[in-house]
Amino acid sequence: MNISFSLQKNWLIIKLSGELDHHNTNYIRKKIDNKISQEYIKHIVFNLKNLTFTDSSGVGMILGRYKKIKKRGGITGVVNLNPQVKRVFEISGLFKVIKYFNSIKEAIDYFEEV
Amino acid sequence: MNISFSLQKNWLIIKLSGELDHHNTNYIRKKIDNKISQEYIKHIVFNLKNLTFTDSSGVGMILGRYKKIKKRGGITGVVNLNPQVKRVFEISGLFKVIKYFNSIKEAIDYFEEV
Amino acid sequence: MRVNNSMKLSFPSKSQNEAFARIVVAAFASQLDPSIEELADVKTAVSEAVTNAIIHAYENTIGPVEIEARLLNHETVEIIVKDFGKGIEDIEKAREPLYTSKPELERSGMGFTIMENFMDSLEVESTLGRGTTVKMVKTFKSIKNRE
Amino acid sequence: MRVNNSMKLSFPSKSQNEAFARIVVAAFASQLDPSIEELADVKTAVSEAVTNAIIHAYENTIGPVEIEARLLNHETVEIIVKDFGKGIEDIEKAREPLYTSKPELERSGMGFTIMENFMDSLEVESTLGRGTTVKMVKTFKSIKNRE
Ligand SMILES: Nc1ncnc2c1ncn2[C@@H]1O[C@H](COP(=O)(O)OP(=O)(O)O)[C@@H](O)[C@H]1O
Ligand SMILES: Nc1ncnc2c1ncn2[C@@H]1O[C@H](COP(=O)(O)OP(=O)(O)O)[C@@H](O)[C@H]1O
Repeated sequence: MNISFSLQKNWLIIKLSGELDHHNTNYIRKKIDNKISQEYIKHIVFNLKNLTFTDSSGVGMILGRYKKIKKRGGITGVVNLNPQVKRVFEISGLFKVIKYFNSIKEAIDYFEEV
Repeated sequence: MNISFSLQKNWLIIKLSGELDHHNTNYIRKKIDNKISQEYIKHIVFNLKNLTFTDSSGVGMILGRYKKIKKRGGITGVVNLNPQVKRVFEISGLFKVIKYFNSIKEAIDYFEEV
Repeated sequence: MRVNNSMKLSFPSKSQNEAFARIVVAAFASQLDPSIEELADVKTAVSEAVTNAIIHAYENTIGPVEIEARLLNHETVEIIVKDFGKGIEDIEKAREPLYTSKPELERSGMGFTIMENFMDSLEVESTLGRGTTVKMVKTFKSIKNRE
Repeated sequence: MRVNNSMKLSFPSKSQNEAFARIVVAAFASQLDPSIEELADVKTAVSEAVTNAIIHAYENTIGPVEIEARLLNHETVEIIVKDFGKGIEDIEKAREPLYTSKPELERSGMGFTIMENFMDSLEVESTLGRGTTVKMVKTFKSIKNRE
């Protein structure tokens, strides 16, 4: 499980790779919360191109970050989902609250406007 | 486990891919014996570039073919060994009777001469 | 119904074994040669069941988790995940989407819902103070179509 | 000597489970993050022990094969492969390189020699008519070097 960050204006791209399960959500959660404690970050997007697996523990972790970001009026998005990850998110109803972008470009355009 | 053959003059190249263990030696043995029952085949070379694993069952299978080929005065060789396969062959003493070629080209040159 | 192969695995309820359990069951089920998607479904369901045993059944203690799997006929896998932990009081409520007894751990409450959706059937048996057994079955349709 | 994780697996003595057993033990041992070569050594030794249980212990019948594995400290794996088959009469002779009781099956007689060479230690216990237990230990030196 690897995590890396990149900042674009006031929104943060969080790149995850490997398998996100209960075993590593704690570590990932801490890394993200540490980063988003910086107040100038308003929106976050998870780039999951290299995430090969997740389950409801991953959903819980993403929802937890969504709630924090929502409090400051920000938006949470995801981009580049592999089929397994997409199915887990769909069945969990995650797309009711998390924005699904087809590409990083789509996310950039979106955040340029909001 | 996959097997394919190619014939060069009177010597046969046997290409194995996958994992060669006791479970599939029977199948591979039959395929090879069926092929080398053709009398014009004198020498055989195992091209093991895509063989990712073997154990002493694989060694036994190769030694069995070596004995058949030796009876008709032929030579048995191997080429392109991955590190695990090479170690198993070394510890089994296989190279005392089986010729180890560094490349298919080396095998060709060798058989051109014998 | 012919059992063509079976296996039994047990390990302590440590979270590092979640990935291990997924690999084992996937390696076993792959003997039937299912599609990548079907295998991913099985891995996901196993991940949910094993995670529940670790988090909910044993909470912060270590106890045994057992997995049994069987290959039935030539296209069906049956998987049983068993713990000897605290058990579930109200199974019906537990199986509801979004219900979780541990919101403070950011559980989504979607574990059972995912098991149900990713497998063909899900049976849950539980005795308070004794443990929980989850039985899941999936028929790989890609195999039938291939024949 | 601290046991940091353990697992127990059992399956019937079918040859299709040789590859399965290799994957399971490799997945378990890989929690220690050994080198590729070290992991290949473990897979090879497990393949030999499991194949012996299938061919020699149970001959043409089906019986249970059990594997236990433990991670010791942070760099050692201990693997036990057990069968309840016919047992070995003369263990010393059986361990000799090239000795095989089944030359007609084209066995090379190198199984025990490979286990010995690929692992750090090998212990064999056997009772005629009762079964055989093979215990192998390997310390991953690449891990110690890394620390
Ligand atoms: N093996 C188990 N032992 C005890 N309780 C369990 C077990 N599995 C599930 N539960 C209970 O059922 C609830 C719902 O489980 P689930 O749908 O997987 O969601 P989550 O794991 O996110 O809480 C859990 O919150 C827990 O109270
Ligand atoms: N699990 C076992 N049960 C009974 N006999 C065994 C077992 N393992 C090994 N043996 C005996 O020891 C001999 C040597 O084993 P090994 O070195 O692995 O060579 P091979 O498997 O090629 O015969 C076997 O031929 C067999 O007689």
